[in-house]
Amino acid sequence: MIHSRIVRNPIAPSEVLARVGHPEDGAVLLFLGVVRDHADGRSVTGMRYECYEEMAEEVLAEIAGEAALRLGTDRLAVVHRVGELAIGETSVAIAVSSPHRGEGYDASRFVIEEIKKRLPVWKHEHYADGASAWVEGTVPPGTGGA
Amino acid sequence: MIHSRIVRNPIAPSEVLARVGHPEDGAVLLFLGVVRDHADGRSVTGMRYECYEEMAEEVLAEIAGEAALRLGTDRLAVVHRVGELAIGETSVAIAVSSPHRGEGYDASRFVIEEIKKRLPVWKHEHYADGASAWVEGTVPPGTGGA
Amino acid sequence: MALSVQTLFFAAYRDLLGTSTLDVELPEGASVSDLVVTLRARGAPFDALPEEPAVAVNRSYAPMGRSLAEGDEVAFIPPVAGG
Amino acid sequence: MALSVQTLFFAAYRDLLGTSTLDVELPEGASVSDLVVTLRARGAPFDALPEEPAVAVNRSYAPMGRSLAEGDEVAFIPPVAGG
Repeated sequence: MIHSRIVRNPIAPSEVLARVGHPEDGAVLLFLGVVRDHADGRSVTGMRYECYEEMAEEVLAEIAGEAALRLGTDRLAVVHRVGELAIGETSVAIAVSSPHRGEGYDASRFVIEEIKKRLPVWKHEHYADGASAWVEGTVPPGTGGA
Repeated sequence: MIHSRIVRNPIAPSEVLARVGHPEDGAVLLFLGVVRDHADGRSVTGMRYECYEEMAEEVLAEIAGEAALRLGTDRLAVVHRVGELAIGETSVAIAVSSPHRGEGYDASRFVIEEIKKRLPVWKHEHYADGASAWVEGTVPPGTGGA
Repeated sequence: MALSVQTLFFAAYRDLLGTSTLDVELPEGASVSDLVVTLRARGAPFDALPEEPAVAVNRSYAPMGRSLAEGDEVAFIPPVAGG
Repeated sequence: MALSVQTLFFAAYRDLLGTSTLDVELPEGASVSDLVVTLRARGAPFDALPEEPAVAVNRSYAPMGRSLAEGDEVAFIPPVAGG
């Protein structure tokens, strides 16, 4: 069963991983996006993720559905967290499983790339010097002057 | 610290995952190879993995070292199990972490592809009809008539 | 005849305008483009919105030429940065 | 002068020969290729070994032309299938 969800509580990678797997599947892949301690050479102390929640749920489900077609199975789970995150905390977890590994790598990568292109989520970085700023993002396809 | 090991006991994916990660890293990837219930249309009930243990340890360490160069970090762990495995059991686990995801996907994929090309391991498949056979494999580069 | 849409502003746009939502009256047949022109015409801080911002109409991304209808939810989407 | 090497057989090769190891005497200067010829000359079941099998000498893959030395460990490696 395809699972996609925007959450506010910490992500447990093992729970996301447990949503996939099947006797037919020979390959399982788990991707974790994690808040790191630097960005463009600046020291980062934390990150606030904000989202357009109702739309983000819809877009994430759409991405998951498209990825499942590439994967060839419905064993796909993607969870994106929003709110205040500390360094090392997981912001996104993507688990997939499939009979063969090629489709798994492809579908996993597709989900994270599409999230970055079109999921209505924004990050506010907190820097070690006390400043903070919105992370420069990507204009979603099919909008504005694009 | 790069970790590579041939093991006989069940692999705990969470333990392999716990070997990677760093405050600098924004991407973590875990690949699991799992025994599946079919091969070339035949129903499979289990698998025995055999290896040339001393050499397999050396080759696995070599593959891990080459992958770490691609990854750009030493946060890489790969464990390959041998012995008798049941359907759904993990035969190989590969965990990597790195500042950016591109290197992570690339290094993870490299490890599994190289394992299949040159790790001296063989699989004996047990079929539902009681028969069993060695799985057709790959001639390692730099050998024989190659 | 006029139509009323609900606009939503997120992240940097919300910070810029100091509000996350605003109801806007537009003439019948107005497009996303007309909405943007109307907002920017209010002067500061609205004139700092891009001339061609990304928007979603009723939670789907839409081009500037998209026609608006009574009650539409029009979200102004700054460049996204999930993951 | 002669040299002695220890051969190892794995998986399908071990099943074929019914043994996982064998000490083989070869003339000084012998190569992997000479070892294979010597073994295959023993007749069944050895003649079912490939003419150009993959081998590892002292745990490193080696081509057919590789010279052998006293005490080398020469493993016959059937096509590998890890993962």
